[in-house]
Amino acid sequence: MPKIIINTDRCKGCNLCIDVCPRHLIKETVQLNRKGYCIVKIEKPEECTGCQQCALICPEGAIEIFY
Amino acid sequence: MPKIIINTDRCKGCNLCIDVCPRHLIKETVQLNRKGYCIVKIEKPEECTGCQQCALICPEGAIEIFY
Amino acid sequence: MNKKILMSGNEAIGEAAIQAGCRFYYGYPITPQNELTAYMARRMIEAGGTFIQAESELAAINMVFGTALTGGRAMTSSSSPGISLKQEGISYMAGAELPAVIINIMRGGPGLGNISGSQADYFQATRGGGHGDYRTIVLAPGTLQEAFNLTVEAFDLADKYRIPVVILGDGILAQMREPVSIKTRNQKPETRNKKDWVLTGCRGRKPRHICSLYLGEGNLERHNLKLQKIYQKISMDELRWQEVESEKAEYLVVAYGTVARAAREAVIDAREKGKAIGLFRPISLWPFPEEPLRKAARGLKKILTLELNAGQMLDDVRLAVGDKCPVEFAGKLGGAYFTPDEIYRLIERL
Amino acid sequence: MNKKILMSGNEAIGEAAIQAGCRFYYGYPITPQNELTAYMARRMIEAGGTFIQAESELAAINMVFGTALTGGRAMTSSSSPGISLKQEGISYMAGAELPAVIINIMRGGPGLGNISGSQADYFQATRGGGHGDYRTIVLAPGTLQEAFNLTVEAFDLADKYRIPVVILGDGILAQMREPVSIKTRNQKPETRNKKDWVLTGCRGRKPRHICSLYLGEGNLERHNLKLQKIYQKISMDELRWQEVESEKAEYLVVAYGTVARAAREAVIDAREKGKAIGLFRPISLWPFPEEPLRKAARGLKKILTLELNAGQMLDDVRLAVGDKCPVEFAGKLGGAYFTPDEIYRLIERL
Amino acid sequence: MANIVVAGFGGQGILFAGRLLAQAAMEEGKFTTFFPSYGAEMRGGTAHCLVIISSEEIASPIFKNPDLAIFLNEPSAKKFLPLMKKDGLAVLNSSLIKDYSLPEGIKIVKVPATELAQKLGDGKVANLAALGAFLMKSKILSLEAMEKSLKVMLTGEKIKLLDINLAALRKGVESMEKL
Amino acid sequence: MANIVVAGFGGQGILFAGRLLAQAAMEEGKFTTFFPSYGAEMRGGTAHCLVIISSEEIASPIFKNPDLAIFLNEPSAKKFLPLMKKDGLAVLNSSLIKDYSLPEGIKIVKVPATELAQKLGDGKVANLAALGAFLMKSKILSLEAMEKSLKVMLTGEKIKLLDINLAALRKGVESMEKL
Amino acid sequence: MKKDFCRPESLTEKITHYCPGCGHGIIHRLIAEVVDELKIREKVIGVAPVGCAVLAYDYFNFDVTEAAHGRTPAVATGIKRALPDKVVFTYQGDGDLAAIGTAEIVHTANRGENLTVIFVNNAVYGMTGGQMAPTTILGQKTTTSPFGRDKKREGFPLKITEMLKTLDGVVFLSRESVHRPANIIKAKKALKKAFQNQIDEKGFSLVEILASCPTNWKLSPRESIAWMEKEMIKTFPLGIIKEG
Amino acid sequence: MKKDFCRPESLTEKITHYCPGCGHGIIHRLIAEVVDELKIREKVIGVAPVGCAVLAYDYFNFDVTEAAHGRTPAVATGIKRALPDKVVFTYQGDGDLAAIGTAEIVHTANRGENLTVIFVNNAVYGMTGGQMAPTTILGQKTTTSPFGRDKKREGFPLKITEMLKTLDGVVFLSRESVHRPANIIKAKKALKKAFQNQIDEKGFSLVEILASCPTNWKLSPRESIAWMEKEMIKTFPLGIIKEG
Ligand SMILES: Cc1ncc(C[n+]2csc(CCOP(=O)(O)OP(=O)(O)O)c2C)c(N)n1
Ligand SMILES: Cc1ncc(C[n+]2csc(CCOP(=O)(O)OP(=O)(O)O)c2C)c(N)n1
Ligand code: SF4
Ligand code: SF4
Ligand code: SF4
Ligand code: SF4
Ligand code: SF4
Ligand code: SF4
Ligand SMILES: [Mg+2]
Ligand SMILES: [Mg+2]
Repeated sequence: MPKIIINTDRCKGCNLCIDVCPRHLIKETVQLNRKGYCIVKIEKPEECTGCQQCALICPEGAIEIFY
Repeated sequence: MPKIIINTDRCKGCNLCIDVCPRHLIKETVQLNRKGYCIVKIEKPEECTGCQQCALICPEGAIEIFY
Repeated sequence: MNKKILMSGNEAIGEAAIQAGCRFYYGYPITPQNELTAYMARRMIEAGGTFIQAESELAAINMVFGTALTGGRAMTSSSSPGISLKQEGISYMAGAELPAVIINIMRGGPGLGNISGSQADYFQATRGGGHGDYRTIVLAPGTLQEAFNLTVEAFDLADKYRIPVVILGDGILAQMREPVSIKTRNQKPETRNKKDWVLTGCRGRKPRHICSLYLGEGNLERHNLKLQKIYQKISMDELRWQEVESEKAEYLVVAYGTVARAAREAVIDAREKGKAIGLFRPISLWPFPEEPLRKAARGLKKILTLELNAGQMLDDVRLAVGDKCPVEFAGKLGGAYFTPDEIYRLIERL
Repeated sequence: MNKKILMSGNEAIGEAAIQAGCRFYYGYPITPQNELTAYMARRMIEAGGTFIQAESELAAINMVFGTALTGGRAMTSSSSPGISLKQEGISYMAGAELPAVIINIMRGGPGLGNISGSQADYFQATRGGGHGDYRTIVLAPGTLQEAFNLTVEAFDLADKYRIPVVILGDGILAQMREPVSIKTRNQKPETRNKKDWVLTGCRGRKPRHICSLYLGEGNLERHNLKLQKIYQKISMDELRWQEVESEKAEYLVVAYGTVARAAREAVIDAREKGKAIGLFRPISLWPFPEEPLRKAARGLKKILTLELNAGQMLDDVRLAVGDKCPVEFAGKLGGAYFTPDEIYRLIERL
Repeated sequence: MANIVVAGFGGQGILFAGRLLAQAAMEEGKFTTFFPSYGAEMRGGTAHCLVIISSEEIASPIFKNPDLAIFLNEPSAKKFLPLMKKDGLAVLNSSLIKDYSLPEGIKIVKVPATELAQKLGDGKVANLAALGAFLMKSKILSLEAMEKSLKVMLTGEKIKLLDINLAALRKGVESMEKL
Repeated sequence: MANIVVAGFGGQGILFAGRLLAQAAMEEGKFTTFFPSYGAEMRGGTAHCLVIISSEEIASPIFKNPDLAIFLNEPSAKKFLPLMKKDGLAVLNSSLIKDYSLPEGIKIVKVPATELAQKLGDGKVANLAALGAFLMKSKILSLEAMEKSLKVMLTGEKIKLLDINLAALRKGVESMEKL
Repeated sequence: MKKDFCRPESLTEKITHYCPGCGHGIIHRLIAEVVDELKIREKVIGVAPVGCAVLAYDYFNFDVTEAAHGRTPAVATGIKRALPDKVVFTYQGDGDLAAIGTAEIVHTANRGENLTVIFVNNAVYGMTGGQMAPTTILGQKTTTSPFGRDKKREGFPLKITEMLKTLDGVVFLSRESVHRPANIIKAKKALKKAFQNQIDEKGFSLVEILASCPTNWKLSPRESIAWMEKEMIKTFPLGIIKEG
Repeated sequence: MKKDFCRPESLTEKITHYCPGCGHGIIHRLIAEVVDELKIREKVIGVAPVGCAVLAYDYFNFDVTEAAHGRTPAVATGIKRALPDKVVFTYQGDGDLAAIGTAEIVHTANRGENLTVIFVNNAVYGMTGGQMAPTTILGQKTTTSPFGRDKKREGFPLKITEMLKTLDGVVFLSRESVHRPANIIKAKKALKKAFQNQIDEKGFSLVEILASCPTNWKLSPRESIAWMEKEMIKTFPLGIIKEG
């Protein structure tokens, strides 16, 4: 099962990953990181197919996926 | 009959007019003008058809033709 | 209208140009003067003028060249690196005796540097960063009101002497806001009719030309002598400076622009505490108020020159006072600035 | 090989660069330095180097920037208007501490001016025509042999201090011919291996970068302080000047470059005729030999500064001698020049 | 004379709040200057601005030691608190500022500005909420001048933002009244 | 020390003649400088160059008053003759120079340089013919040095021009011997 | 099993200064991936522009220099001529490449310099706060086209890549976009080709990449993506422009 | 009866400084004829370049200014924006227009400035003594391409008029030549069109004219004509390049 990690220090809350996930697994939060951005989180990581759409679009290189 | 005038002060002896005259009326000379150029002259002006080829190509605007 | 408006320096300069009848602005974005360009982008169109964001600073200054030779009042603005690129154009304008106003909002250098305020282009502005023997009038406002007033005046001076005029500000002046009272002036944008040298097509007169090329023996020499005469006249007639508490002073701070603001506070504080100190603030950097400073320096114990650079106006101060009085220098480099407190401490040590 | 060859100044400078191991030339044509560009076009290819006629002076100086940052010895040359266009690039090189040699064969200005010799870019060269607090070493040869020697040296100085070095000549120096002895030097073109700051790909080391941007509070200030320290060291160690008949002189002529040649003859003539006069010839214009001139000025009755401009080095002379001795000035503007006779007459009048 | 710093994240309306202070000072006939942090530093970093309000002509718009402060985020509180003058007053956005160390002699006022704003439907007006609190505690300018200034500054397309800004300002004021 | 001016139309090989003089002076171990008129002035106008030959180091390569001169056309004779020093010597291309006024104390040598050159088949070597006459009359440099210099300067592609240049030089020399 | 998707070695750990949703970040990562995959990290030299990407040297884990605004290709030329066996690329914004640097890009392309150019078209001057770029599209409002770009007043959007197509020295031109994952994959292919061309000494290659600037477009990152798809791509159609 | 062929009123009496056989002289006369025929002598303003034509203001009998090298279109823009009812043209060499002034010509064209540009392509830098121009053809020897222009070393001849064709702001582009009387007549027609377009407020028009520089080609005027016909026109084919 692919393992997806979102680096919350890097995330800037652009939400682009949310829109591209075919499974709608990534969600907004109201949690601010150290830089003051609302980070996203992955819900139900076990449903992730590892399709990489989110990682491809993340401008911050905040998403890594391991298989 | 067209009247052709070559302004010898302006002529720089480039000889371009010589080559374009369909009647071969214009000739080189060894005469230098004030600027030190070998000027050309028109031989047999009476044979000139006024075709303007010479005037068109003269870079100095040294040739004028009156009809 | 004479209402006070809370404006930034960039806006105050832009509005001043409009009030002076300037209807042609050509510029290229660069921090910290972007708000001036943006102001003109909107205001020029509203005022029926021309705004072009040029492809580069080079193009901008040469568009100014083109408009100036028709008699139109034209302006460009930039900051240090962009002003370096304009040097050839400015030299051409000086050579062709074309009036225009050029704004340099200085930032930290050399190279890309940073975007803080700086005064490190003093040499470039006052001694012709471009090639050849030429000068431009250089005016350095200390407040936004003065930025407004001097910009309006700059257009008049430019036309009067047919010379480019530089307004030398810095990032602090441009970015800060304070209340400015806008004097509306019914300046007609069309001043060209009064100019008998402009190119407008040769209807009813002989063809004219504008150039800075002078071939033929002695022609360029004569042209330069003529320019030097104009420069001499300007050096006599257009000195601008301000003195604060300079009477009976034993010490004098010399500073211009935003540094002079901070220095003023420190000087007044020190005076109150009994130190016999004054402030001399050059407003025209070229012509430099050499004679007035020489006078002010008479009998002084010491002069302290303060600049946001490594010591540039310092040359002019030393040239003015010679050996008559020792000249100390303190500078802030690379976009750092003086607070009144720091200056106060420097004064204490004198 | 040490044969004398009848060379023009342009050729002597070009050959000197080759001998100094310079293998990269980037330039753009402009009179009166075209023969230098042409010389390099042929000679560089013969020497296995790179010659590019750039699309502009801006491109040329920035190609120099690119090669310099790899450690290659690079040169560009131009004349006044073209040098104005390079000011931004020079400021960037100063900021990024990149070594290179820049030739300015000055001509009459301002603007397009003419193509005669001139010294009207002294201010620009010595006080940073570009923006920011920076200096370049500026060397002014008086003879073609010196032009050759100083150009070779310029490359060494540039590398030693990581600084752009300007050779400041004029149309006369560039166009005249006289015998020059070419000292061949087995300088390897590849000096980059010795440089521990160059970009060559990060194999076996950490990535490096070269820039002039310094964001973050205090960074640019620190960088400037570092630059100022280097400038101070250069000001101590790299002064170059020549004195002729300056001992026991009552009068001193100060002149550089080709003017100093003419002045030398006039001074020697006047000496022979009993006038106690000497010549002080600055060779490094920046750093200006301030202290040596101050010493030479001790006890003088008068100094006469001669320049092919309206009085630019004059500032440095006055700054050096202060009120210790009166300083007169005579200048030729717009491409005019002094003959020894004229100078002799000026000397007589002192 | 009061040296005021307003600081927070870029995007929190820091410069707007500062300009508003200066505008209101001008409306009240006082001398004032405003100086923003500007340019590249803004992106992704913190923003701050310096406002001076005085009854005399103002020399330098730049100062190192604030008398008064509004901090909308933690990094800025950490950066500027140590620089504040003795007896200074700082308004803290308690929604975001949890961890800071308070130098001696500085008075702190906490206001949950972001929460107040979010309750109004837009977290972006936290600046006005904090400003309201600041006005109440510092008494440096009148609420009327501030409201008038808001109306001067929010014209044209921005007029649609007026109501929520006014509301947030009042929320800030009220939060102090409650205390 | 001799100040020499060579002047004529652009295209008459003025600068070449001047460089040749300087080259020959160097070959003879003398100090020498050469200074051309250059650039835009050249087109359509007159060209000239200044050569100094001396046994001492030379200060300025530029002078106003020539001791010696070679004039290949009329305008240049008119321009420079009045500037010549007393007891100066000027070689005139009598093929082209008809009308000039001679200042007192200047010695004139006429040589039909263009005609001599045209007889050799190329009017362009009038410069060398004049130079030959100049050498004979001024005695400032040896014919050998001049011939050697021609060989130094006409190499590579230009070697094909060597013979006609040498021939013209000798024609100029001979023209003076005949007098 | 799929290859892990990790941060490429050619990126440093530093968090960028880019705004949320900014296209520069994606393009940086693609370059780093390509450099890794071509195994050229130790011989690549990047030239960063003046523009939002000026700090690229902080983010790339290889040698990077910075060029004066618009002179990026001239600096790259100076590097490549001195070090022909290294891999040199420029990274340029639309202001840098298509405005002040027009002469430099045209002549560098025309000389056929063996370089790789990455041209980030975000239709605006990002770093200086949202002025009109040569690539600003008609009707687009910026701080210096406050009434919307009007062809009469501000002229047409400049399709400089199409313009460069006419030059004989140019080997490869492509316009890509990073607004969708599928485009991102394509963009990476084009970048790889542009680097490979240089390694193969084929000559001048340029990849234009459409990227978002939410901050200066005054749109959210999401709206920016939509605007690119709906508006920007109409003016700047995607695909290979020259190959051969 | 035919109309007399006289010196146009728009030329002064001054004898030019051009070398024998130089193409500039012919082009000057054509411009003057067109200005006369369109009756715009009293409202035309010319912008002369730095180049052999720098003294054009001595030869044209109307208002002329001079621009810094390459900035000619920027100066013209400044004039035309200030005086939209005057007729403004630039006269530019290949160094001026196609090298140092590349950015200016591209952006002036792209803005669609209502100007007329006369672009004299003589494949060389005339004024400075015969250096390589962007338009120098392959194999051609100049002082800065002494071994003949080599596409590897010096790059390709730049066909900038073809390049400008891609810009939306451009209304009319044509390449003409003045090496034969028939071409001269055609060139004049193109010039007239380019001026008429401006009068009709159509926008940016440019006429490139191939011209000889015997001095720097090291050919006689006659040989120059032959070289143009045999070599130059091959690289720079004649005819209308854009119209509409
Ligand atoms: C000579 C000069 N002019 C102007 C500037 C200011 N400046 C910095 S970046 C920039 C443009 C940035 O736009 P772009 O190239 O599109 O890059 P982006 O930030 O959009 O990625 C400008 C005009 C400068 N630094 N130097
Ligand atoms: C900034 C600057 N760079 C260089 C020059 C020198 N220069 C004068 S004219 C010219 C080029 C002339 O060539 P071109 O434009 O083709 O005109 P032509 O003489 O061939 O008609 C150059 C490089 C200059 N005057 N200014
Ligand atoms: S794309 Fe990256 S930065 Fe944007 S919200 Fe997702 S994880 Fe955060
Ligand atoms: S890898 Fe695919 S499925 Fe998994 S979170 Fe990312 S986009 Fe969604
Ligand atoms: S008009 Fe025609 S026929 Fe007469 S001379 Fe000229 S070319 Fe010859
Ligand atoms: S074309 Fe003109 S300049 Fe040339 S030879 Fe004939 S008349 Fe003389
Ligand atoms: S301003 Fe635009 S280009 Fe610059 S970092 Fe922000 S989003 Fe990116
Ligand atoms: S050098 Fe060439 S372009 Fe210049 S005038 Fe002579 S022939 Fe004409
Ligand atoms: Mg951009
Ligand atoms: Mg040309």
